[in-house]
Amino acid sequence: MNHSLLMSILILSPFVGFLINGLRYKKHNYLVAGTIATSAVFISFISAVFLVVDLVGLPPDSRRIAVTFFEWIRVANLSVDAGFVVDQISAIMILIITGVGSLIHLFSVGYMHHDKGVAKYFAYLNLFIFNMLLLVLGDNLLVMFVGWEGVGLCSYLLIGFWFTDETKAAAGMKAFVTNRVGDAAFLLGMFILFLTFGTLNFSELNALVPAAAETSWLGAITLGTLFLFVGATGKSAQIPLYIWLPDAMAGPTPVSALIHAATMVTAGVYMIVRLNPMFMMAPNTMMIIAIIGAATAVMAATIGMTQWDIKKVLAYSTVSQLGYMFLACGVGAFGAAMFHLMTHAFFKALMFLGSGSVIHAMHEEQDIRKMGALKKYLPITHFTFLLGWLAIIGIPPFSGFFSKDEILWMSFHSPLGHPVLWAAGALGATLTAFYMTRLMCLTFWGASRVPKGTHPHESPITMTIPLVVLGVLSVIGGWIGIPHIVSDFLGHLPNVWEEWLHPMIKEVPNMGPADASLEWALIATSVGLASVSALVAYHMYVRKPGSASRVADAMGPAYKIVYNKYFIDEAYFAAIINPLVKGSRALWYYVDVNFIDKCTYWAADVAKGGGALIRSLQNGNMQQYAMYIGIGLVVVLSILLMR
Amino acid sequence: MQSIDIFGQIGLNHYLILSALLFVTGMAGVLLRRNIIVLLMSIELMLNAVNISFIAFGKYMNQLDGQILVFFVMTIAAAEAAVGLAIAVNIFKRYKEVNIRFFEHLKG
Amino acid sequence: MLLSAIVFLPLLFALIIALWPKETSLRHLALGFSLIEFFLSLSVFQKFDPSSASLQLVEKHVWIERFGISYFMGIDGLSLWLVLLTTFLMPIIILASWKSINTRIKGFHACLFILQTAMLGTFLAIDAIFFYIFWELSLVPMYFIVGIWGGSRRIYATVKFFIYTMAGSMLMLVAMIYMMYLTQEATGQMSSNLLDFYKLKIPFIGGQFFSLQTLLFFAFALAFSIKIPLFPLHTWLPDAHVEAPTPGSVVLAGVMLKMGTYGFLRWVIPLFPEASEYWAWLFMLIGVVGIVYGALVAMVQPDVKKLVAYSSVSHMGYIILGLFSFNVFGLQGGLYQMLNHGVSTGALFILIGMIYERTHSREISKYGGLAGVLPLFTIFFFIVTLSSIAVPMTNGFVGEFLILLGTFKVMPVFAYVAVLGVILGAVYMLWMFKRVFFGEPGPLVKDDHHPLHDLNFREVTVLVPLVVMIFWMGLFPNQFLDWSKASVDHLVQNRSAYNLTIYGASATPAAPLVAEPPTPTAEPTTESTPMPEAPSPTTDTTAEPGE
Amino acid sequence: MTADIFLFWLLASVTLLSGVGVVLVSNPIYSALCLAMTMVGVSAIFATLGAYFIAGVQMIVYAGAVMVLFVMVLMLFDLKTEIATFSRGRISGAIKIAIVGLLAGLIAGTFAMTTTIAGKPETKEKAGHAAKSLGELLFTKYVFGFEALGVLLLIIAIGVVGLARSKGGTHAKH
Repeated sequence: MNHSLLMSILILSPFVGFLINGLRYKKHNYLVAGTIATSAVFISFISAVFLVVDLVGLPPDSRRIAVTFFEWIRVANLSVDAGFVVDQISAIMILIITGVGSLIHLFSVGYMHHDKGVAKYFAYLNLFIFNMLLLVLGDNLLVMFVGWEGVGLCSYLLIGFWFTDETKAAAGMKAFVTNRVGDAAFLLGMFILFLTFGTLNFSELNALVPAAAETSWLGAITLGTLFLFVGATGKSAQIPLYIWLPDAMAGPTPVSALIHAATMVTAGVYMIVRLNPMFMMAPNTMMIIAIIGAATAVMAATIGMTQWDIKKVLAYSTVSQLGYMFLACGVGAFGAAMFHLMTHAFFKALMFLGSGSVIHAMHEEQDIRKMGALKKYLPITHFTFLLGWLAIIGIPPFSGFFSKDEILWMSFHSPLGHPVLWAAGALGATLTAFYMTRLMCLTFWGASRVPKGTHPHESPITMTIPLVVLGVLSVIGGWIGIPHIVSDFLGHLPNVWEEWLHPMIKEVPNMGPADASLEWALIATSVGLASVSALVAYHMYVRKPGSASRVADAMGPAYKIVYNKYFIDEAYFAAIINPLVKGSRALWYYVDVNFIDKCTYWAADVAKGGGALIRSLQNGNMQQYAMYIGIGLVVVLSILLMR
Repeated sequence: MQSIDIFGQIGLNHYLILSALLFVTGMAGVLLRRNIIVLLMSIELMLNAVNISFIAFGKYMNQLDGQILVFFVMTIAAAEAAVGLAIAVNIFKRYKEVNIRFFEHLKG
Repeated sequence: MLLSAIVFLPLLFALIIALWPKETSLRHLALGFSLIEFFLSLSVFQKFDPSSASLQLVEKHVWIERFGISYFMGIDGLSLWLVLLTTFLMPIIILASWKSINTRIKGFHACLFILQTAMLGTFLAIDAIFFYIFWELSLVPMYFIVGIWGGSRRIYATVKFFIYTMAGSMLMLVAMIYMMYLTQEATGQMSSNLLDFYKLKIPFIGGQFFSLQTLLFFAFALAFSIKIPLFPLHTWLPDAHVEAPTPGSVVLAGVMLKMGTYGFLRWVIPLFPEASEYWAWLFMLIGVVGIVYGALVAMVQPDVKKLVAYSSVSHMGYIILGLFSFNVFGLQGGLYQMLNHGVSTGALFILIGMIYERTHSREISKYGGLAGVLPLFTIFFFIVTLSSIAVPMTNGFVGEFLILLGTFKVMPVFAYVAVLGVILGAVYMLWMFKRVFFGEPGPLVKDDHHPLHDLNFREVTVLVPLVVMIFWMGLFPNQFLDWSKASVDHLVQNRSAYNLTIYGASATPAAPLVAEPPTPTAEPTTESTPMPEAPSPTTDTTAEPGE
Repeated sequence: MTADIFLFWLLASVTLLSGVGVVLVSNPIYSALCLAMTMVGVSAIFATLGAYFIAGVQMIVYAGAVMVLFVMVLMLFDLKTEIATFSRGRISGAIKIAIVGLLAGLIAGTFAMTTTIAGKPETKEKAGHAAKSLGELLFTKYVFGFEALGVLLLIIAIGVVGLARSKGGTHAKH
């Protein structure tokens, strides 16, 4: 098949879907809209599969399908093509995006069937897929940036989808603006890289990277990558720009699954992996990334332990898992980052969709205090959610185990890593096990707290199919990247993942030989900690339901702080937003209206006053005029005589 | 400085200074008086002062042109007096006053 | 003849409209005329050679020989797109004002066409005196448009606008006359010809304000800065915009502000290379301050139109930032941003005018939930908002990106601050968008007695070309940038000794007019070579040049 | 002290004093009388300077016609002594007086300090000769000015008549 045709179909099919649904924005028929949108993404998925198959057919070192449609911007030595490339990294991404995307579209058909703006909803969703594909397929930073902003835009639209609710609209705006902060940094990063290397093309950039690592903090690569990373913290919800993601749960739940769990938020990780040779040469940036990643992983997990909103818990979980991915990037385990990205896409999309199914069943109730014992009402949802739960807390052989273990091992073992980072990661894993179990317990197990009048029911088949598919993927997804040590144990299973990514990933230099016993010990530790923590949670929330609140009371102010998300939002408001708005008002009132404009008035008054002064000389009294003549005469005569 | 004895000999300067003083007197009238008729009279005074200069110069420079100019000045002075007085009459008819204050309509 | 026809045809149209007997068919007539003008201006493309940086389609007739004043028209890459922007916006404006202008339509349309002549003349005149005539002529119709068809405080606004602008251009006139005098000094023949001005070498003493070139530079710069308007001189703009009728705002924001930036590009930078180089930091600083200040003040405006007016201040800051970075990125970006701003801010004003026609209010707090009532309107408004906040794939992004890149190359510090504008731009536009379109329906929106109607066919027709342009310019910027490329490259490479030849004429000047040595032609002329640039003083990014 | 010198001082003082009288006297009638006296004095000075013809004209035109005009108008207005002779304004008055004084001082000082124009006054000519040559000069060299003056006088005559007849004039109906 012609690659450029396939590529066009891949990219444009969702766009066409967007246009069709966008033009029928007034229609309410969810089946038509949903069919159009889902098939658009599915067509995209099929062409993605074709492309990847072709890619696999190529020899490993030249696995790259590049298509350039046209030259986008050409000014002096800046030449940016609307060029797209499928290689090992983007192949994974397009499969995830279109694959998981189709499932979520399918889920949405059932989930959104009662909504009036369903055509609009699907249009936005398709537009998102389109932009996400631009992001991952772009062969240069600028095209990536197009998608980068585009997905932010769609996220804005979808979070504020129910725009009549003020808070939801505000959440959308918060997401966009926070992302925009990152985008601004991304721009700066692009400028630095372009002015240093003279190109924005990924392959050219990666080829131009100097051989020696840059140790200076203010060197071009360090600064450039640091700015790009700030951009990534915006998109991928890391400290300090993670604040938008929990609020983004205001959007419809499938949106949360698609955008805020599986695809968009991983863009930052993707970008770093794309530029991994560049990042490798900036150890300072790598250190920052690792620290931020680990800190986010832990912090978000602690907040996740205290939340009552099912989606908020998942949102903080997402932030935390993204932290793992950044931790992986920071320690040079780019392959592990991508691996976790993929497994996370499966199990987190699954859990979000599961929560959507629950919310759907509970008639838009999201508070887990009003759920419980839903196992019997929602058997399929429960079972798939269970798979997701096992995956995320890292129980072998579920997918999450392999990817998370790889990250933890690398954070310990890699020369860029540090035992502290490993400890933070392990702590995060422990906390994750706790809050996810808590979620399971409060939602599906234990005693029912469902209010009277609510009759939970299992979701329709369009919603359960995606759950099942994702559930299967959550289980087996990790098997393509089984760590060496485990595969050795099991009898030399190939690590497909590593081989696949190998040409694109720059090896961490000075990597010591792996110590098998140490690795086993670490695996045992993390799995053990997770299991213990899960059991504790089970004990607290199912066996002795009252114990949790007692613990919370015992923690006192610490619990308060965590429950209120460390007051970060409030701090941002107090430190930045409110002063900014107030300052702007002051600026407008005191500077603009009462100073600059007044200055012009003063200028006018000076002119007017001068006029009045001269006018008073012209008072109509002829004798006065004659006097002026006389004065003139005297003056002129005096001057003449002085000479 | 030709001589200390300004009383002993009459020269051109004497006439010119006389003319200047007369002119200034007229000017004082123009500047200070209220009555428009007196104003006109003062103007006549100034014109006469100028005439003296003309004649004196004519005399001392031995030319008749000065006298011709005086001739012209007189004619114009007479005409001016006529027009001025006519205007004064008009003003008087309207305001019953000959005060110059009533001419203050040329305000800027 | 083509340029003269383009410039003066609107004047003829104005005359016909003024004499047209029937009011009913007047609008159709005006629309037809403006379309004729637009298509005529499109024919420039046929004759324009984009590979040449010289002045094309030149017309020159001596007018007053003694002072060297001639009727001199010419077009090059710098002015080409601005001319097209002007002719492109005019039919849209006329169609947009179809229902909103109901009194003295005859006078209104005549004013519009006179204004068009003035604006086109400003962009095309190469003679200083003619430039000045057109420059000032543009004030007169605008004065009437704001003063007659404007809002409640229209007289105040229009007088402020007029006097403000006039005050600046007076200094410019003085400077022009002085430059004419300088040509006489240099060559013995007085000339007001811009090409002769370019050949002047005006002495420059750095650090000394009262030196000749600096003074002339500031005289010109002040006039243009007021027109643009740059940061401390901007206060006339919000008033004028708020009081102006929709078409007035569109012309004002869309084209007239560009006259100022064009002036910088055509006059200030090439004429006073040393002074503009020396003072570039000042103008970049003003630009950056304007970006942030305009955005901050726009954020807290209670009136939509005022918000957009302040956002213009912010956007204009970008343009000046780009122009004073003196490299291809900045200049191309600045030029592109002029067009972007014309299209997107023009569209914003048209949209605001449409909603104003329905509710007779522009107060943000009275709106809310408009998206539910007017979906089509919301879609258009959103697209234009995106363009205004420079989301990729819309036109705004290309301009902003190039400008920031150019700035970063020269003075990274300013770029660091200027990207704040990228963030704040999103903040003020989206906050406004949220308050107007989202949330509970506001008092104006849920008024049951006067239900709001979504856009009708005419209004969609008005908006579609603008939206098409937004995406076209965002997706295929090369098609636009290529036309101005040669001129911008030429300007960047020969900035210290700028000269402009007439297309088709022999390469060397006809007569050795100037006493000083001719401009060095040994400069590299190939496009691909990087521009000779002053080493950026503070950049640490150049530590490892990888090129 | 010759008769010439004595005559000059006498005439000068008479002229100047009556001139000052014009300005200072509060009753306009007396002002007019003072003015007449000045005219006569000036006429006499003309005569001492040998301009007999002009002196005669001065007597006729000024002391005769113009003065009659003034007196007639004054009679017409029937003005008595004014309550306030001088215009208001102390500061401006002071300035005016200062100007007058300064100007007088400046002019007089200038003349006093400069040398006179060389050349003695001619011996007295016959009056007839002077008048004759005056006439010749008037009708040859200055004929254009003379004619222009004639036209001016005509215009003024018409203008004055028009002014007097216009509304608000002496005969206007109220």
